[in-house]
Amino acid sequence: MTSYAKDTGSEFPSVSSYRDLKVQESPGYWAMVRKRILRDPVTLISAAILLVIILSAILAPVLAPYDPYVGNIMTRMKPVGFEGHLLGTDETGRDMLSRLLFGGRLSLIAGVVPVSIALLIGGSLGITAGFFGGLVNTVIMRVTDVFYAFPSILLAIAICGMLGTGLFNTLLSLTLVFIPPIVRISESVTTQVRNLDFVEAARASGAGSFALMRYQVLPNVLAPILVYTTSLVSLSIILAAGLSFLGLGVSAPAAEWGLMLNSLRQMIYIDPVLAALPGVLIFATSMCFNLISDGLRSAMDVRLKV
Amino acid sequence: MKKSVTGKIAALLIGTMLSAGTALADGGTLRIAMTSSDVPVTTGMPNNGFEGMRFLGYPVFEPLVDWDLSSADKPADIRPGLAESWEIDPEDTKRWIFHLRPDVEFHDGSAFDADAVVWNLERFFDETSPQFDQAGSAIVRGRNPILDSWEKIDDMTVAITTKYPASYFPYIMSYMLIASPAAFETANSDWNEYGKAPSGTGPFKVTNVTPRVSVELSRNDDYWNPDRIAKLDHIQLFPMPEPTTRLAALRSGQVDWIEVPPPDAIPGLEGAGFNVVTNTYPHVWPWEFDTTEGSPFADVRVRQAANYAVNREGIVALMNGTAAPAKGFFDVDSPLFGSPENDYTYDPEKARALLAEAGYGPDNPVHAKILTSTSGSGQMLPVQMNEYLQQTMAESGFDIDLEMTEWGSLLVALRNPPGTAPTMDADALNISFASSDISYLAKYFHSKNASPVSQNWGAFGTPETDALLDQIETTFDAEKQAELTAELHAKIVDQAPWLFIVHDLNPRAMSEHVKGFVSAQSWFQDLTSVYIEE
Amino acid sequence: MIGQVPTTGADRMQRILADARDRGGPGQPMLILKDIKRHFPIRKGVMNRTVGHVQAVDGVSLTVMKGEILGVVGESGCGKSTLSRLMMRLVEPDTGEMIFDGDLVDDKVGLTTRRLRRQMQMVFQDSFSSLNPRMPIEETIAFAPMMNGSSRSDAIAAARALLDQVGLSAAMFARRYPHELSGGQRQRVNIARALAVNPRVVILDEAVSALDKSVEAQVLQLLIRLQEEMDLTYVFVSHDLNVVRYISDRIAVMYLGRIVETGSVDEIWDNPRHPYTQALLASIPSLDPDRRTMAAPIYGDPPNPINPPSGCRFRTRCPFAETCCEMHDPAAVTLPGSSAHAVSCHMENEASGHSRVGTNARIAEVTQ
Amino acid sequence: MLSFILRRLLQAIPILFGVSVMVFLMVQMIPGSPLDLLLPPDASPQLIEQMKEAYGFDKPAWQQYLLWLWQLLHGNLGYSIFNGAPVADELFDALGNTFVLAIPAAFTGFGLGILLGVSAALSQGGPLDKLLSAIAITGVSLPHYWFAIVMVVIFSVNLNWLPAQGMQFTGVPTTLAGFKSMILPVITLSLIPMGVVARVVRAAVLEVMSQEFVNTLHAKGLWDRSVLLHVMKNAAPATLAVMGLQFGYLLGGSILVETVFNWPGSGNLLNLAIFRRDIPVMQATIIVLAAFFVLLNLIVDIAQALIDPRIRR
Repeated sequence: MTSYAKDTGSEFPSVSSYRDLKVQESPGYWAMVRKRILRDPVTLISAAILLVIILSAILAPVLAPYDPYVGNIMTRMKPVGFEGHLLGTDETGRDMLSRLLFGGRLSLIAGVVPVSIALLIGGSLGITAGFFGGLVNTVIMRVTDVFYAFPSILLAIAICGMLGTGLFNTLLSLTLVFIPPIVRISESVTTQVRNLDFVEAARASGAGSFALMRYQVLPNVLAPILVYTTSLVSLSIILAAGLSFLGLGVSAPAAEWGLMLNSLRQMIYIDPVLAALPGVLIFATSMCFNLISDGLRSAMDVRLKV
Repeated sequence: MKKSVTGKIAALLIGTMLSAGTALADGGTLRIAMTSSDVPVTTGMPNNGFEGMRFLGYPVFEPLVDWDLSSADKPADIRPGLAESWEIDPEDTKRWIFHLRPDVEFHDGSAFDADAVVWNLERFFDETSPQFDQAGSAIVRGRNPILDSWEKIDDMTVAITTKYPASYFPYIMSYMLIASPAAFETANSDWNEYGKAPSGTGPFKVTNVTPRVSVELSRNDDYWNPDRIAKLDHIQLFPMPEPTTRLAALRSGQVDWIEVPPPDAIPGLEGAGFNVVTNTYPHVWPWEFDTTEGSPFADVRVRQAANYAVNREGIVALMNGTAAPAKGFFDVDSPLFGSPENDYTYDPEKARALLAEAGYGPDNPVHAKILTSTSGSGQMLPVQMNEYLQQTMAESGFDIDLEMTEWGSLLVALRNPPGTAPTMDADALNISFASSDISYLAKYFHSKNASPVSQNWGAFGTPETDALLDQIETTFDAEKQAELTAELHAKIVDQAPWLFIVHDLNPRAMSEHVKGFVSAQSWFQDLTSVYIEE
Repeated sequence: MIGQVPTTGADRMQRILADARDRGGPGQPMLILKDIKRHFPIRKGVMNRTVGHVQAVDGVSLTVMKGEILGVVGESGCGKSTLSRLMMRLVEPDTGEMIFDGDLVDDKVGLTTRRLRRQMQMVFQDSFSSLNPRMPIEETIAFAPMMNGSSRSDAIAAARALLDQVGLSAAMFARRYPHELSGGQRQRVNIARALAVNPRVVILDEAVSALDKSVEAQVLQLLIRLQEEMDLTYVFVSHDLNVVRYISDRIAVMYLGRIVETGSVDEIWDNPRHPYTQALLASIPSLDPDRRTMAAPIYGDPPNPINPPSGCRFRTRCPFAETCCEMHDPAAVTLPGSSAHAVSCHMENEASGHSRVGTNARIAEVTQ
Repeated sequence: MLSFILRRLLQAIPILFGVSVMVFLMVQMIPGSPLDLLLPPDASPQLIEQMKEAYGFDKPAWQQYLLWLWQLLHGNLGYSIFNGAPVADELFDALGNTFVLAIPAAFTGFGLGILLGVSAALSQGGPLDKLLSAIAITGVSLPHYWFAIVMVVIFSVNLNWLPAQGMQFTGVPTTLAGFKSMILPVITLSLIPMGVVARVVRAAVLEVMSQEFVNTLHAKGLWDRSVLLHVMKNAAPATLAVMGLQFGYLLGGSILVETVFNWPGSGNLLNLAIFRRDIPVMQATIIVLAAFFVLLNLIVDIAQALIDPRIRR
């Protein structure tokens, strides 16, 4: 660019002298968010618990004392604390600890994968609809309305029921379930942001649609969309487990918390503690995601002053 | 006014007398939790397999040839039902003559006679008749593939001809129940309407049907056989596919009787004062292999390997002793078991060796998909048991996929040949079967009964076994028949058209108030002797 | 066409014309709007039919001379903001044309919107919503140059220089986020952002309206200094007559989507001819006892822009309204003896048939 | 207002149309001929043809769709392939049974949710707020079908207070036993709406309370009914919207609870139909539930517009 100061003869130094200017760093938005989260014990504890769950799922092959798919019929249904089986054994004599560790993998996948894919698809669609408005918006939003006309569990069950059981179909049906709400949220957030003056200003500066989206709109819509999505992960875990519980989700002998809950249901009168374990883990994981979502939401709320 | 007062007094008096009268005959109400996921249809041809027959078949409707369910000590056999007697036409071994029981009335008051029998035969076997019933027909024809034609000889005599001679035909006739034609008129010739107020000849009549919720049966005081007039006033039947739900319902006093309690809960139930009744009955819980081209089980070595790969003792342990190992269609102790070359012990090494011979190995396991139901008549605990099988068979080189469906859908799959849509690409069906008589051997193992004709789903058949079966069908001498049957059975064990797994011991749990129940060695039970004692 | 006089000194004009981007030469106005219209449809009812239009801008013709500051003044809702956005092409006009330094602004045959915006920039009213909350301010300022091909390091260095120029220490403020700044500081950033592409024209849409009085004065001074230093042309849109008078060379008065009077600051101030202009001036709380009025000069709210009055838009509130005002739209008349003062009022047009033609009627006389 | 209602009604039509297309397409994905369930194993070709004709399966898909839609518009939901019963009979019975649970569950969940939400907001930041918010978040994080089983163990089997399963009445409960059989399913079903509504109400009330004039009134000691009323009125649209959605989820999501409690509702029917591949029942159940959901959203929109005229666009 040309220098603004040169013709004016003003007291300002030349532009080039600004190249190496020492600039005072500002903590910035994310630093503020980080600071707020660090002051929020509930979110920190939830994150820590979740981290433990995620790590143990990832490290399941290392941590698990037994093969989660091989049991010994002679030591079936042993209670928590039974010798050699810290958390007991299930109805076919498989080690509960190992199955719970491995089960976390499928349950977390069932929670995170559909929501992530739905975020990718639904977020793009919603942001596109909100950003361009007009006919594009109408087409995307009306189609979304149709999907949105199904209560989420009903849609998941219907799709799984028709496609058949299995992990892939579970993930597919849950993805389809989460696209419409994400499209809606993304669209409404984007429409709001798009009508703010700074986007107009950026447009007035000659930026193309892509640059506007990339630099002006996206950074401002991603955070609220992400926060909303985090709470969906919790719902996804519960729904996936619910599908398995109905016999429509992943199929036996997969180690998955919902499926384990279903097959251990029979043991609830015999060993309630054992039967409750997968339920407790589903609950804990989903609770953590919800609490983290809440924590992020209030930490990202600009109206609150630091 | 006056009249009304006297009327009231009269009503009161009569009421007192009536209640006194009923108090004498008060057998109470028996509430039963079934394993089916729906109320079996009440049109006289119940679906939901033999559980449907057990509760909404024989108690309400009767066959020409009935079952004797009065003893717990010996396998139940057939006895005269709506036919007083039957014999083979001396000139034609395919023609059976049934002499009908006189003075029998349907619940609606209409008379039972040869026309009623013909009308019912048309219901199932004549697609052009107005009373043709697709759903019922599908079930009856599956169980009775050999009926060819019929003729009314006189009002009380009917002749039925089979497609080929079959010594066991009376057994097959026990699965066709007789419903009232008159009631069909009342129901505007609509089987669906009929099911709301059906009419049979049995010791109970259907008095209330709430779809998917319950059926209420009430005692038929006018039952033709005074010895079998029911003691119970009412029976309420509830579908409860979830074992846990059944257990909770029994333990919380919502029902008096549950079918198939979870085996692990049995000690607890007994400890809490419930009676758990078990008895042997002609039951086998197998995988029925698809033996046609393209299935891994087309190869006899794979089928045998599978039989060696199963830890039957493990399943018995899993079932907490409510099952017995099965090494063939019949129990090993049965005289009909014969002497097969293969003794299917748990022998993974032998299984692996057989698989290696058939071209499989550790890096190339046998991939197979098993279709089963989550619950159902005689299915025991299909999910857990199959999961266990899947687990143990993996050691011997089987990579098993499980597909769970609903009991009704599994029955439909059984009626359709492998590879068709209802079978969901399964390589084997896990469905339990009756093994009560030799009629089943032909149904399950003769190539002429390959699905969709009858229940030989996997289209098994060898010239040798077919020939033996043909011979048995035309052998009317009992001793000779038994000899041939044992010979056939040994061959079937060696050919392994099924994965023989266990025989069920048929656990059912009931509250201590349930009295008079005799656990027959049969799929069916007599409820007329049962009563509730508070 | 409303007559023009140059308001810019010869030295400045020399510098302005020395800009390599100048095409039209000294006689060519920087910006000409010809009969620009923009109506927004109103949808209503079961079928979402269009039942009417908000006639936001309804036939505006305006000339902006090189190097001048044109003030556009009017009540809120009169279409000022739409006019600013129309000039920036953030809103497309329904009809009418715009000529920038001799070039027709048209994406197909003339100056493209993109190229127009390299020479013309805008400062928005709301200092907060016009800054990206997730961007450090130097990046907001550097955004436009980067979009127009500057390297990142050049653009950032230039942005920092600009920050110093608009009175914010770059060393302190460059990496700050909008929520860490005060309203006045944010508006300085907005100005810097507008200047970052080195524009020739800046449209200031209520740029100081939201600021406290003391801050407003500082920003106005900054704007004046920048205009002089950088040889800019301003279109200064505001509802605040005092501010407009303070900063402008010329003033255009807008009422209900139309321009009713234009002229130099002095002419408008000393000799307002349109009754509306007079009313506006009379409403200013003045420190000058001579100009103090007691009564409210005009009554009522402006009419609904969806269904504006026929003929003269102001007639419903004008004490001099007559039949001809209802029948005909008044045309702009250039006052004799003053080439730059034009009024759209029947009272200035001898052919109109208005009874007060030539009487120089004063609204204050009627209302007092 | 009337034109707003009419416009929203008209907007619902294309959505319902889209829903019907989607349901039909989903069902088309099921492999195989549904008639296999109904025909005798050795059915003659004539019979097969006859049945195909009766169910319309001999026609191309688009014709089948139009036929189905036409019948649907005439209130004919077809016949179950599995047992030949008219779908409408079974479905409306089942829906009635679901409503009998969903309505009290909605009242319980919404009532408790509003109570929790308002109380939490009024004691914002305090220990009561923390406790109530924890209860609310537990409501949305619990796998409710699992919680149902736990309750059965406690209240039915161990304490023997409430029945473990089943619907002990037809239509509406008139006996004590009938009421008792509703308690556990209703509690289970009301968990999620309770949690969701509590969270939304808390946020909405806090939002309104942060407005300046409420603070002013509050500061003046005018913390009386009119302020509360104002807060309620302003928090109502958001609350209503979420309640509408939640009621829809109660209808659709009852499937899990109905399975646990063996309750003969629409979820149970759908579950059975899915496992039986009973296409007419599946189609009808899904589309009727979706139609209810659309209708519900419509009612919520209208109610919102009644409360807050700004929403009318």
